Amino acid sequence: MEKEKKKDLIISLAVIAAVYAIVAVLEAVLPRTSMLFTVLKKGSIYALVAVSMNLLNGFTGLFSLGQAGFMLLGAYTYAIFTIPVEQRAAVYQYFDGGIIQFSLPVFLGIILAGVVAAFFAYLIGLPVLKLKSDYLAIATLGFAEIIRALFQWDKLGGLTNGSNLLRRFPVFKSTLFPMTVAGICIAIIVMLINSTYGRAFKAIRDDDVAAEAMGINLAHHKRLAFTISSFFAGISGALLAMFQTTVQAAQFKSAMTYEILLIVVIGGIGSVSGSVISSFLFIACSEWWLRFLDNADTYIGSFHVPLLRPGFRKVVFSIVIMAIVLLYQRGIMGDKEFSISGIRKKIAARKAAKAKKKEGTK
Amino acid sequence: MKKTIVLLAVLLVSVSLVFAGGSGESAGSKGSKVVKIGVYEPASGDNGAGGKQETLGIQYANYVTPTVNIGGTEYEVQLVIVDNESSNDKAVTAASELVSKGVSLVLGSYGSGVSIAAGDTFASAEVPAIGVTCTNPQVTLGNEWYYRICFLDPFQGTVLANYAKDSFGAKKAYALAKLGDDYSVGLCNYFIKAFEALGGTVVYETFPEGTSDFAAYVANAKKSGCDVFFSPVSIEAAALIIEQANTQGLSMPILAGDTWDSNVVLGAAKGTKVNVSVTTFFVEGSTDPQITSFVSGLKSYLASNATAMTNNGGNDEIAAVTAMGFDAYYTALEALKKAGSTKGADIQKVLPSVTYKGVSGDIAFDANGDAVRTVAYVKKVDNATGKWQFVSVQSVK
Amino acid sequence: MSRTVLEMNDVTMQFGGVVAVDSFSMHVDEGEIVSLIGPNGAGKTTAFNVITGVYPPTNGNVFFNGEKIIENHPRGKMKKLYAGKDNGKYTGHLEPTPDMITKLGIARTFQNIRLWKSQTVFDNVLIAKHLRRTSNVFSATFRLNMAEEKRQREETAELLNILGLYDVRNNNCTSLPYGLQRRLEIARALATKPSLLLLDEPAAGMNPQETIDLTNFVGKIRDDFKLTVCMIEHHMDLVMNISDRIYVLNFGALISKGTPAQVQADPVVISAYLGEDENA
Amino acid sequence: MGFFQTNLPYLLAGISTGGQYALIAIGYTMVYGILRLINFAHGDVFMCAALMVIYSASYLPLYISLPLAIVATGLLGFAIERVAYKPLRTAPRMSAMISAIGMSYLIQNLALYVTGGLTKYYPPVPFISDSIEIFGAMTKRVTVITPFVTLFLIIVLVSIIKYTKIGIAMRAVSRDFETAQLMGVKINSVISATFVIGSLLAAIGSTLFFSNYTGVTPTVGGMPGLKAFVAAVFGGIGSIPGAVIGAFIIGICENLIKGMGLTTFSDAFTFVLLIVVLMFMPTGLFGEKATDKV
Repeated sequence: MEKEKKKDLIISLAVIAAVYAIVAVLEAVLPRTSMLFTVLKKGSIYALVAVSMNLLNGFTGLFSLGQAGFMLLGAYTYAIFTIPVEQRAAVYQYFDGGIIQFSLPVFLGIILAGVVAAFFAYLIGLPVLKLKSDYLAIATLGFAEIIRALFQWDKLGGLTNGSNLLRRFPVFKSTLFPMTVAGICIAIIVMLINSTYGRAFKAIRDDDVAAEAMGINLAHHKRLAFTISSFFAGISGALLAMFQTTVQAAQFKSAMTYEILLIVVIGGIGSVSGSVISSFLFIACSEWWLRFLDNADTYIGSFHVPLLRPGFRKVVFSIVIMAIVLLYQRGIMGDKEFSISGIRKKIAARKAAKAKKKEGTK
Repeated sequence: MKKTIVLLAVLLVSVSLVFAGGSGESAGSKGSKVVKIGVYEPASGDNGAGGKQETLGIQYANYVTPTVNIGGTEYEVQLVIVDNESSNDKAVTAASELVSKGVSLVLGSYGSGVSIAAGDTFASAEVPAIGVTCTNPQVTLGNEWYYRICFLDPFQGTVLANYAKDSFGAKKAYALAKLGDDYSVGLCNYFIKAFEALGGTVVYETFPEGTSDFAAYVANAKKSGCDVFFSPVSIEAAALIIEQANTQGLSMPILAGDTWDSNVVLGAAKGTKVNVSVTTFFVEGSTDPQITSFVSGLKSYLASNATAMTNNGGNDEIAAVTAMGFDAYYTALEALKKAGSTKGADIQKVLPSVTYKGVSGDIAFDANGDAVRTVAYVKKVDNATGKWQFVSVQSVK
Repeated sequence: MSRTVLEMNDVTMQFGGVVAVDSFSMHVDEGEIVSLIGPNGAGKTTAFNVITGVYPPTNGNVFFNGEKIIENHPRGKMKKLYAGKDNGKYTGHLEPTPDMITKLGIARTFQNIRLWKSQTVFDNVLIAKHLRRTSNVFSATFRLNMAEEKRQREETAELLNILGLYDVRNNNCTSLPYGLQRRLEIARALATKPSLLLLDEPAAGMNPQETIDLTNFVGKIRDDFKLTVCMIEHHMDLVMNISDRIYVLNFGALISKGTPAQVQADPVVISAYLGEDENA
Repeated sequence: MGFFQTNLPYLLAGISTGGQYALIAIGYTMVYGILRLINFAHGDVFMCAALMVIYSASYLPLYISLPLAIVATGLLGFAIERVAYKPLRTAPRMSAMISAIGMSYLIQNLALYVTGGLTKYYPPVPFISDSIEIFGAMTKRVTVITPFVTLFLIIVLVSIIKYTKIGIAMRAVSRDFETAQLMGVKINSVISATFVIGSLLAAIGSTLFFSNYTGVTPTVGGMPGLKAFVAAVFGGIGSIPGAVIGAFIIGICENLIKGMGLTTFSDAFTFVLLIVVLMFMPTGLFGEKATDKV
C-alpha cells in the first residue's frame, strides 16, 4: 500500500517534470512568438490564482469574490517596487518620478507582492469573515472595487501613478518562469491541503458547527485560509504584471473574478488538478482557438461561413461555458484529483470488465 | 445528451485547432506573394466605435491599393485584423496573436493605453508598429519599434488651452477625464499645465468606468462657474455628456481632442444648443484634389458596403481617424517599398526616413518616432445641420 | 465522595421571550454516568449547548474541574426582557467559543448526526485530533511535523480498533449504517481526548438490540477512557440501566433528581413525564 | 436655502437614480427571497430591455415598441429562469450562482455581438425626455416622474403580494420552500412569476434610466445591477420596502458624493456603505434574523 503510494508519487512527479521538459524543448524549437507560449504563460498564471481561489471556495467553503482585488494588490506591489530607479521619471511622468526612489530585485518583488496582498486580506478578513455565504461574497466583491478605486485615485499618484499604467519593470521572457513559479506555489498549496490544517479546512467546509465542537477555532482557520489564498493571488498578480509588461488598476474588474470563478467551477470545485487543467483550456479557448470565429470573411472552399464576425467568438465561448455549468455541474474533475493511482484503478476495472465479457462469451 | 455535448466540444476544439494552425501560413488568392499588415484596433469596448472608423480607413486604403511592389516583386497586401477590446489585459494576447500570424508591421491602435500596453510585445518580437491616433507620449517614448503619424497630447493640450483662452476668453476651465484611461487623463494633464501657464484656473474631475450618469459632472461644472468644459473622453461618454449638457442647458462651450471628431458626436449635438469644438488632424471641406478624391471615393465605398457604413456609425460623415487610418496604410506601404523586404527589422531600419504626403498633411518622423506636425485644425459642430464647421488652424505660440 | 467535574448553577437560557432553560443547576462527579431526561422541548439539548459554548446562557454560570468556564447575566436588551430567576445574582461575563470548551476537555455528540460528510471514517477521527496539535501552519505544510502526524495516525487507528470501526476506516462516513455513524461520532469526540463526554440521544432511532449494545458500549468507554459521561436519552431502559444519577427536566425547569430508583418512584416524574411517555 | 440651491441638481439626480435602482433591486430581492439566489443576470436583463426598445423602435412607433419590449423582457426573465436556474433547483446553491454569472456573461456577449460593440442610443421618449426647469435647476422631466412611478409600482406590487393568490403563494415559498411545496403550492409557477415580475420592473426601470442617460452598451447593466443588488442587501435582502429605501439612500448619497467633488469614489462609496451596514446589521435594515439550529 505505502509502496504503491510512493511509486505513484514518483510517477506523477516524473510526468510533471516531463511536461516542463517538453515546454523547454518546444521553446527551443518553435518561434518564440508562437501563440502556444502566450497561452501557456497566461494559463499558468490563471492556474495559480484559480487554485488559490479553490483553496477558499472549494476547500474551506468560504465564498469569496475578492480575488481580482488581491491580484491588483500583488501586481501593483511588484510593479511599484521593481521599476528601475532611472526609469521612474519616465513612468511617473505626471507625478515627477513618484515617491519611491529605490527598486527591489525581482524575486523579492514577487514575494513582497504576496505579502502585501496577504496583509490586506488579514485586515479585511477581521470584519468580513464573520459574514455568511452570499453576504461574504458581496462584501469581498465590494472590497475589490474599493481597492480598485483607491489605486486610481490621483492623490495617491506618487505611489500608484494614478490612472496611468505602470511599466518598465523587469519581466520574464521564458515560458518556464511563470510555469515554475506557479508550479511551486501550487505544490505548496497542495501540501497545505493535505496537511492537518487542510483537513481542518475541509471539516469547516463540511460542517462548521461540528468542526467548532471538535475544537477547531473557526475564526482563526477561516482567516488563515483567506490570508494564504490572498498571498498566492498576490503572487499570481505579480506574474500577470510581468506577463502584460504593464499594469493598470482599470483591468482588475469584478468580471475578472467571475472569469476565475468560472475556471474553478469548470475544473471542479475542490479539485486542484481540475482548476489547473481548466485554466489552460479556458485561456486557450478564449484567447486562441476560438479567435477564428471573429474573422468575418472566412471561407470553407468558396462557401462564405455565416454569422462569423467580431464578437462571435465570445458568444460561442459563453454558450460552451453555460453547457458545462448546466450539464457537468461538478466540473471536469468533480472533487477528485487527477492521480496515477486513479488511472491504475480505472485500468484494473476495465481489465476486470473485459475478463468478465470473455467469461460471458465462453 | 452529455455524449453529444462532449462530441460537439471536441469537434469545435479540433476544428479551431486546425484554423489556429492553418492561419499561420496562407498564400494570396491569386497565388501571388503575400505581405501581412496587422491592424491592431478595438472593435469592442469603450473605444469600439472609434477603432472601427480607424480600421475602416485602413480597409478602404487596402481596397484602393491592394498590392505593393517590394524589391521588384508584386506582393498582395493582406490585412490581419485583431480586436484588442480596448482593454490592456486583452491587449497583450491580441498583440501576440498578430505577431504569431507573422505580420510584417502593425497599424494602430486607437486609444493610447492599449498601444502602450502592447508596445513591448511588438518590440520584443521585432515587429515595427505605426500608431495612427494614439497621442499619448508614452507610446513611442523609449520604444524604437513604435512610430506614429499623429500629433502628441502635449501639443494638442497646449493648442486647446490656447484656443480656450483666445476664442472664449476663458479664465476658469472644467476638465473631465475617465478614471484609468491614459488618453483622457494624459490630455487633461497637459491641458491643465498649459491653461494654468496662460494664467487660468482648472477644476479637474474624473468619472469611474461604466458611468452613464453625467448629470452630477455637468452640474459641478456649472456650480464651479467655469467658462469652458474640457472633456477629451471616449465618444461613448461624449454623446452622454452632450445629451446631459443639453438637458441642463449648459451655456459654456465644450472642448475636446481628436477623439471627438466623430459623427457620433455630430449626431448627439445636432439640434441642440450645445457648443462643441474639437482639435483634429483632418478637415473634409478642402479643395486639394488628393483630399477630394479620397472623400468622394470613401463615400462611394461606404455607399456600396453596408457593413462599412454601419461601422462608420450609419452615415457617410468622414471622421478624422478614418483619414488617419488611410494615411497610415500608405505610410506602411512606403516603408515596405523603401525597406525592400517584409522583415520587421529591415522595415524598422528605414522607417525614420519614410515620408509621405497624406490627406491629413505631410507625414515624417522625428528622432522619437513621432510625427512632425506643427498645426492642428479646429472644428466646431454646426448644431443646425449636424456637420463640422472649420474654424481655424491652430499652432502653438 | 469523589470530586465534582461539571457544575451548573442557576443556568437560565432565554430566547427572546421564551425561557428554554429556567435556572437549572446540576453537578456531575468524576466517573459518573449522569442522564438528563424529560419530554421533547424540555430544554435538555439547550443545556448541552450552553455547556459546550454554542449559546451563552442568559444568566448563571458553569464550572469545570473547579474552575469557572462560563458565566453571564442579563445584559443589553435582555435586561428588560429577562423573565428568569436569580436576576442580579451573577455579575461576571465569561463567554468562550465551543472550541475553547473542547480544548478544556469537554467533548460532545449531536442529536442529529453531524459527521464531516465528504470524509472517510478514518479522517473524521483524525481531524478531531487537530486541536491537540503542536505544529503551526508552516511546519504542517512543509511536513516538519512528521513525528506528530505519525503519532496522530497511530492513535486514530488504535481508537478505531477499540471502537470496532477499523475495518471500515477507508469507507466514506455516510456509507455506514446508522448505528455505526453514531458510534463514529463518539469515536470522533473521544479523539479530542476529553475527560467529560456529553452524549445527545446516543440511542435515538436504534433498535432494541443496538440499544443494548450501546448500553454496554457506553459503560465500556467510561472505564477504558477514564471518562465522566453526561447524556440525554429517551430510552428509559437504557437510562435506568447505566445511569448513576438522573436529572428530570420539564419545560426547562428541574422537576426531580436522584438515583434511577428514586426518580422512578417520584410521583411528579411519573405524572409529568412517564405518563406522557406511555401515550406518546 | 444655499445648500438646497447648490445641491438641488444632485438631489434630483439622486432621487431619480434611486428610483431606477429601486426598480432593479426589487427583482434581486424577490428572487433572493424565494430561491436564495443572487441573480447576477438581472442587470443584463435591464440592459436587454433597453436594446429591445432601441431595435423595435426603429421599425415600430414608440407607443407600440415600448410596451412590446417590456413584455418581451418579462418573457426573457422567464426564459432565463427556465434555462439557467430550474435545472439546478436541487444542486448546491453555489452552482446556481455560477450559472447566474455564466448567464450574465452570455447575455453581455450576445449583446456585444448584436450591437457590434457600438453604443446604441435610446430613442427620446416624448414628454418624459423633455427638459424642464424646477427651482432654477434644469433637468429632464423623467427625473421628476421617476420617484412617483416607482412608488406607484411598488404599491401595486405590494398589494399583489398581499392580496392575490400568487402573492400569498410567493410569501409562503419564501418563508419555507419545502413546506410550501408539500402544501401543494406550485413552486415552478411561483418562481416563474417572480422572475417575470422582477424583469417587468427592470424593463420599466430601464425605460426611465435610459431616457435619462441614453447610451446603451453591452456592459451598461453591470454597475446599476451591482448597485441595485447592494441596495437590496443594504435594505435587508428579501424585504421589498428595504430594497426600495436602500436604493433611494444609495442613489442620493452617490450623487451628493459626486457633488462634493469626490467623483473618484462615487462607486466605491456604495460598497463602503454596504460593508459598514453588514458589519453592524449583518442582515441589513429589514432582513429577518436567521439562526442555524444545532
